[in-house]
Amino acid sequence: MTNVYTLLKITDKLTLQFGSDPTGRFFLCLVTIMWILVGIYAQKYKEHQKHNARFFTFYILTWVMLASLTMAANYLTMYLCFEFMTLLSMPLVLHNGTPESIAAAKKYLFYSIFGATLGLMGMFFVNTYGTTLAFTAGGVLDPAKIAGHETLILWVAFLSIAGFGAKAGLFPLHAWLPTAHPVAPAPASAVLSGCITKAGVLCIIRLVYQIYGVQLLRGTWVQMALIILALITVFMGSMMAFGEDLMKKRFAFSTVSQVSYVLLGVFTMNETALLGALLHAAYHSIIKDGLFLCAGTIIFWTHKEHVSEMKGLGRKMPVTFGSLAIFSLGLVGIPPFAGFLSKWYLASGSLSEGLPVLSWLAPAILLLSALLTAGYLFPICIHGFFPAEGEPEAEGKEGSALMLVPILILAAATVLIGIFASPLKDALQAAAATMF
Amino acid sequence: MNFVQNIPALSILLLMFCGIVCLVLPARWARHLADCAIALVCAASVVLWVAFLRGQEVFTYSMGEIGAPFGNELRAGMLEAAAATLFSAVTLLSILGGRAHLRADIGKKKVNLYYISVLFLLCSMLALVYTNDLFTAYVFVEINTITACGIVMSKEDGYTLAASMRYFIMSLIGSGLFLIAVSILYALTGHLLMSNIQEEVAALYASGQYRAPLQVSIALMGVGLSLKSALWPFSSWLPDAHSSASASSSAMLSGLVLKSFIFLLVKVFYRVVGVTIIPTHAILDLLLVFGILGMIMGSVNALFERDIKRMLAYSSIGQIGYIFCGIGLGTIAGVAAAMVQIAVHACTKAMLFCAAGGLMDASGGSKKFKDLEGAGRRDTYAGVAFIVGTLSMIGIPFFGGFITKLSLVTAAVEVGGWRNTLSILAIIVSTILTAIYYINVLAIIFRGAETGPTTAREKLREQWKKQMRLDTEYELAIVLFILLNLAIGLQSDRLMDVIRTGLAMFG
Amino acid sequence: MNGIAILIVIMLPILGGALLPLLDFDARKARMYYVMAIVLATSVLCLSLISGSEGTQFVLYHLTSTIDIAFRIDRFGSVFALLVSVLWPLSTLYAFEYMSHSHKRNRFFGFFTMSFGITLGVAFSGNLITMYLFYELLTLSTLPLITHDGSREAKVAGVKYLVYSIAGATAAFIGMIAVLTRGGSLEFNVIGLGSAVTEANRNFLDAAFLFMFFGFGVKAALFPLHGWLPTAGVAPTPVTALLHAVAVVKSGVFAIGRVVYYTYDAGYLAGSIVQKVALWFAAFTIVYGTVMAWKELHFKKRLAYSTVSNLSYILFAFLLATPQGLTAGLLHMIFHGLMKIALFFVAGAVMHQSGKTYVTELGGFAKAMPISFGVFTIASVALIGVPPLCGFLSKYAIAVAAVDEGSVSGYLGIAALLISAVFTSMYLLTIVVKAYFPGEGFDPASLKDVKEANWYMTLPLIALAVLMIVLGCLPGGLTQFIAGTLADAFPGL
Amino acid sequence: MTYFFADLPEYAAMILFGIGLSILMLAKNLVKKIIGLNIMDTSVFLFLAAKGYVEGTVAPIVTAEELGRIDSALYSNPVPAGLVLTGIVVSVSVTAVLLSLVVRLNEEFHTLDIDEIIHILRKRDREDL
Amino acid sequence: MNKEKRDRIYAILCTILTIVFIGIMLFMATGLPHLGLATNPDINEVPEFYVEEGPEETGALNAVTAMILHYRAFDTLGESCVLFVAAISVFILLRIDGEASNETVVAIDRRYEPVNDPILSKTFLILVPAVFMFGIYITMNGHLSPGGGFSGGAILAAGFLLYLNAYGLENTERFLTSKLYRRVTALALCFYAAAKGYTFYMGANGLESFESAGIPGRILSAGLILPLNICVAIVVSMTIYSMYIMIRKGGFNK
Repeated sequence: MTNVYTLLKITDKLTLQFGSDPTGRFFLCLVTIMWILVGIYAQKYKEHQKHNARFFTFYILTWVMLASLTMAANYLTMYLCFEFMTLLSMPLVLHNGTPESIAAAKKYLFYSIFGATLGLMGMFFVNTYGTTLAFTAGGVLDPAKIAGHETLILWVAFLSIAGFGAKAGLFPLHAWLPTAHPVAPAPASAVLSGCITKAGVLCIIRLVYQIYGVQLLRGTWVQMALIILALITVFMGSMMAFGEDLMKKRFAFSTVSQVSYVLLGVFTMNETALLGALLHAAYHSIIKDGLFLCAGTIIFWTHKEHVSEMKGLGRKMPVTFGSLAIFSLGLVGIPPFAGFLSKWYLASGSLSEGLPVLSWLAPAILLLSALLTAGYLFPICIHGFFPAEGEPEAEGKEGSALMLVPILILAAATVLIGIFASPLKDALQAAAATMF
Repeated sequence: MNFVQNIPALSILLLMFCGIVCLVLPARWARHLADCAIALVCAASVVLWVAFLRGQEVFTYSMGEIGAPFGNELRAGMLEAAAATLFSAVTLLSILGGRAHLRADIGKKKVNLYYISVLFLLCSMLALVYTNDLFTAYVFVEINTITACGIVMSKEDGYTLAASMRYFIMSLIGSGLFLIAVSILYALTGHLLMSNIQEEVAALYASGQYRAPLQVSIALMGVGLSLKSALWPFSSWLPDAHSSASASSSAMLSGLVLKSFIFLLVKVFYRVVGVTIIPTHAILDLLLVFGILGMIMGSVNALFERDIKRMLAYSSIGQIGYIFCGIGLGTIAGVAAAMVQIAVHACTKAMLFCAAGGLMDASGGSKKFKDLEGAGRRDTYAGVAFIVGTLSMIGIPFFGGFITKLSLVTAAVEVGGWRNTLSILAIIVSTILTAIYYINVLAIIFRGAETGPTTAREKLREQWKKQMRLDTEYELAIVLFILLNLAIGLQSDRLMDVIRTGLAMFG
Repeated sequence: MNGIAILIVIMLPILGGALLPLLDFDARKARMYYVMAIVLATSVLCLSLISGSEGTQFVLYHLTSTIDIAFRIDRFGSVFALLVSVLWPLSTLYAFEYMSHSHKRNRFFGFFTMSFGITLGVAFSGNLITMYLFYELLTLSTLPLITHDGSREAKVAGVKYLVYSIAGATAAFIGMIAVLTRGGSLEFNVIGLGSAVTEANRNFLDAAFLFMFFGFGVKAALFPLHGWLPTAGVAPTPVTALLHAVAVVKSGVFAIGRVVYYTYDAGYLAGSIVQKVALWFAAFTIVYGTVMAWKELHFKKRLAYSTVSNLSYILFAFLLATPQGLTAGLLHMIFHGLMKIALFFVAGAVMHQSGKTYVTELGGFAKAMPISFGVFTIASVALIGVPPLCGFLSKYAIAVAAVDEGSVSGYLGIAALLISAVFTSMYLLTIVVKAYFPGEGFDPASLKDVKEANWYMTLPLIALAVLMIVLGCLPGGLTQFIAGTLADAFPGL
Repeated sequence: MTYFFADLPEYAAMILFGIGLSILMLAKNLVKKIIGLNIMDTSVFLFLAAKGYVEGTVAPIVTAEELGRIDSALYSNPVPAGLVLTGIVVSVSVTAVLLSLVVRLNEEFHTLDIDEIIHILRKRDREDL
Repeated sequence: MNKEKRDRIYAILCTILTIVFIGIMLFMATGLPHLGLATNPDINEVPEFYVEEGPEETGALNAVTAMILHYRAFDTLGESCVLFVAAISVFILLRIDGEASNETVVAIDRRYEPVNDPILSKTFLILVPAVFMFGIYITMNGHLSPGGGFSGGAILAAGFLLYLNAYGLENTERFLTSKLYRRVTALALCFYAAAKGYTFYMGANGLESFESAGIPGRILSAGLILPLNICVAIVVSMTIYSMYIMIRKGGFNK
């Protein structure tokens, strides 16, 4: 961490500190760019909804908190930002004001808070067994203090990581995602899925690499368990998405699955895997934001929410469906689109880690999941462009520029950073290196 | 021989004499004579008590030139002197406090009779306190019973008569048992004086002779006297008797008469049977269990009562349960607790009965709760008395009830086994119930519309004016009662000392 | 001199309150000035006493050779007194407005003021018996406040409160006497039971401790003795707020703290089986309270269950019998006081302004009563434990203390704490969400009569919110002040 | 067995006492209760009187001539006699009071049955409320 | 549970209780000292003292009288008081308060007894003086022979009752009015109490009291015993008479 700035000193150990490091900066950039693009998109989408002042207030506030989170320099500050981000992003979910959306918002809230609380518990222990709460590569735990309490500390680490995993949709705390996304406005879904889940990822990265330390966790049952959880999530998310008809919900399950790719990389705990994770975080943000914006556009113009209703719609909305196809290809990981590279690194990182069974199981599952991804994304495009014989002609038209431009930018990005991957890869490699 | 040693005998004789003289005096003079005699006895008892505090040794006083084991004897120690003071003081205050009611409740021609009964009642209680002779005790127990019924019956209505009848029957079973127990003891020991019997009993116990008759006679005495002192379940007459007896009669009956039998019971246990033998006797367990049942049942009944005097009567049943609980623990500490409870309850309950009389006056003579609303505001003295009584019953430090609980719990935690658990549980349960029904009464007597046609200050002035017209004797009695309660609460340490010293003098 | 000052501080509100029904003000203003003058004077005196006269001891009366009525000012009591004397004027101000349409206001304010003095009496008691005295008096003086309404429900609640409290006090009393009989001293001193602790006495003293713990635990709303607290919510809100969130319940907690650290000592308790039992009960109550709060739909009852849970946080901290535990408990005592009273005030303001009592009816209220619900949100977030608001600090301190203590029971407590935090967010934030986002089909016209309360009510709210934030960010002075108790309770430190 | 017949008064007294007690408890009629009471008291007197007698002695009344050389072994025990005397007086007094109570109760309730009296009182109570 | 059933259960319980009680008492009685033995515990120094020292010390040949009126006089004083308070209680209960007219009293009177029945009058004219004489004799010789104040008083009371029943209240009240009753009773009891108080005080304080044993065997001997017997007789007779009169018709006429 450089440029550490102390905002407030509550007690000697408890301070509100901000600073920046490459990982943080990466997430900050990612989040900010996404926020701007989705914000542009929302300018049009807002015609679809009421209470726009409120929506944008919380939209901005959530970004502020998310940005603060990326720059948090210690555990306390991170926890604080995390909690506030949860609280402030909740109004985005319930924006529609329907009973379902309010229920979904509550669900989101409680899952997040439950997770954060587990994270808080981690802080209690770190406070006692660690030297400081500030993020330090290699962890802050004091070996002298934890001697004899390893089991305890491992449990604490497991629980607190799993806790933050709630935000990242890690099984078994993933259930809020599929509930919250369909009811939220499309821009909200986009940032929730693309960015806010990444906040969870960032927190987990911080915990794993900068609080507990790789040394402590590597090779323990905790790592195993987390990887298994991540794999379960990956597989389960894809399966659920495969069977889901509601488009946004399908994308939400997809998010569940994809974010766990990232987590898998984080938990694998070597540089390659972490690089893959960071890359996938970036790619997934771009792609999933794009997907949700497409979905939003479709809903905006046609009020069709179910995949089964969209047959033939591609002809009426060629740009949208075209982008959708690009995003799909990217997410599945077809080279040269983005998504391939990250999965590659994830797989190779996992294989090089040498964990028993998991080393090869993980790539296998990744592969399977990729197939499933293809299975749930491609049919949308295919049916969109090539409806079956005898289908009635779909109603619909292409959207306004305000909506299309962000989608197109994202689609272009998907292609471009897939093809010209090295600048990003290099930057992230540097970031990943600071973690060890 | 120190002159103060004559005080016990002279008090008894003085009361007797005045009682007899009252028969031929005009009513007014009889009243004054009774007041003066009781006050004098009270003062004399205080003198005796002070003498003990200053180091007077325990003494026996032979009634006639020949003493033990041939003649009657009185015996006085610290505890006896204190009890005599308490009994006479509370009697005096009860009469004062209920005077207004006496005028209304008792026919003109019967005023003398009432005061005769009161004087003889006090006389018999003092005799029970002081006597060192079991047979004398029997005789005075009977006087006590008859006069107690007399003062209840003196307000004639169906309730008092029926209640007296039931009390009589219960009480006569008790005296019968007591008498036959005395006879058996006499047959076994050849003595009637407590000190002599105690020696003989100890010898018999040591030799193992006549064990069965001895045990039975002790048990009979215990049962007999507890029957007389309204131990639950032998107390069904009590609420009826109190509900309609005159205020001072209720006060004396509940506050003192029952206690005098308990005092005698303690004397029997610790003076006749002896402190080493009695704790092994099963009668204590019986008394403990019934005491505990009484504590709870009395309180439960009081909880559902909607008549203030009946409620107080049921409360007495509960409070007597405390005393028997203390005795039943079988330790000196337990008996000391029982003694404290005797004192505290005598003061508190007598005060409450007098105050209840005042409340009734302020509510058109009704004793039903529904009519008593706001009575505590109309009669502030009674209201304050009820507050004091309630605080005491709940066990707030500075008040008597606290000391009772303190000593009873102290005694209870130190005994072992089931007695400990049972009594502590009972204390908790009973305390809660007591608190509820007393606070309920408080809530009722202080309820009532605050707003009215007159402004508040005017109302206050009116209240004051009205109170000026109230009977000054009543006010004086209530104030003195309150002071007495506070004194017991505040000087509890000394009281405990007195009781402990007194009990040590028993041996 | 200072001994007399203690007496003045305690007696001033008691006498002032007792005089109120006699003075019988008819004018609202006059009563207000009178009550406010007494309360403020007491608060000021009390604060000056806390700041200037630490260590004063004063024996009022030797009740028996072993029992005195004695007062003393030490830091532990001062913390409680500080809390009480800061919150009382605020609630009094609030109460004026809240009770403006009630009947028998003189009686109400009489007992309300008396309770102030009695609570201070609890704080400044020098031994267990004195504390017991004020503890019982507190029950009695607050009883009329609960039944103030006069409805059947209120009476039932009053009886329930009475039963529980008296039972608890009696049990505690038995515990005290038990300690006394085994040669223990009831004085609050650091030696604890001293020489009374022998191997033979140990079981006995353990039992006595449990008696006192559960006895005082009644007021501290310990499961299964908490039943009175939610029912007592029928009382007027200032009462529920001040007494059932602060004074009464905290005196139960305070009493247990006294027992743990000053009658027994931390050394006696640490690691003993009774500590475990007590900790388990506290931990269970923490969870139970929040779950019940979550299930409850009545606004004030929900807050009452929340109190149940939070009180056990404090108990839990106290029972850890470590320096951190003590300070953490005291910190939470103060912070919970601030937060809960604010929450109750909002509940009261809602009831007062609109008559709504169920959380389900609060849709859209945030627009109608922006200040109240702003404060409510802040208090909720604080109570959940989000930094940098005050609730976080105390919970954090408790958890850290539990970690430090390091036993299984301690971890159990942490688990309870975390579960509770989640539920806390659930039961509080649902209200916030509902108030700000009433959802579709909400008719704003239905709330057009609902207005923000006037400054009597909002001023205390704002003051509390400011306190919550400021103390959350800058707790230094307070923690210093609280740390002063350690010198007493842990002489070796 | 040797002493069985000699002790017979004792047993008789005990049985009588029990009978008196049971009448006192069981009988509804107040007059019968009083009779029971008297039986009970009498049994005690019987017991005492029997106790006072010593085989082969006479009543403890000496003649003026014997003064100075009285042998107490020749006389029975005077103490139980005194007790019986007192007991009788007490019993008589109590019986008188009880009888007058019965008279008054009969005037008031027109019945001698205590249960019925209580029943009437309870009814009155209920009417009051 | 209905009333009959409850009563039955109560009755059964009581019966069982009494049977158990009698059983216990009988069992206990087998453990008592056997009757009539000179070695029994109750034959100790106390009766010996009463019989051997009593006559000389008190001047009363009847050891029982000596005991009850001298050694255990306090008991006896109490006993007299029992009678007195019993009478008071009877008064409280039965005295007709207020002014019942003369006619009603006479009417009640007539309902109870055959006033002025010639047979009764004549018989009792002879019988009553004899009864009185006998009563006085018993009383006066209480310290010398079997008898004493209680028995004598009871006989005197019998005389009064006979007279009353034969001649009616009005005639009786020619010599025995309420006022007289009260004064005589009070005087007798006062004397009793005062005299005993005096001896108690003197005796207990070791002072010489004036009473002397006199010459045993004479009527005028035995110190205070004779006057006390007379007092007791007065109290007993008056009390029994008054009780009778109360129970009969609720009060004296005059």
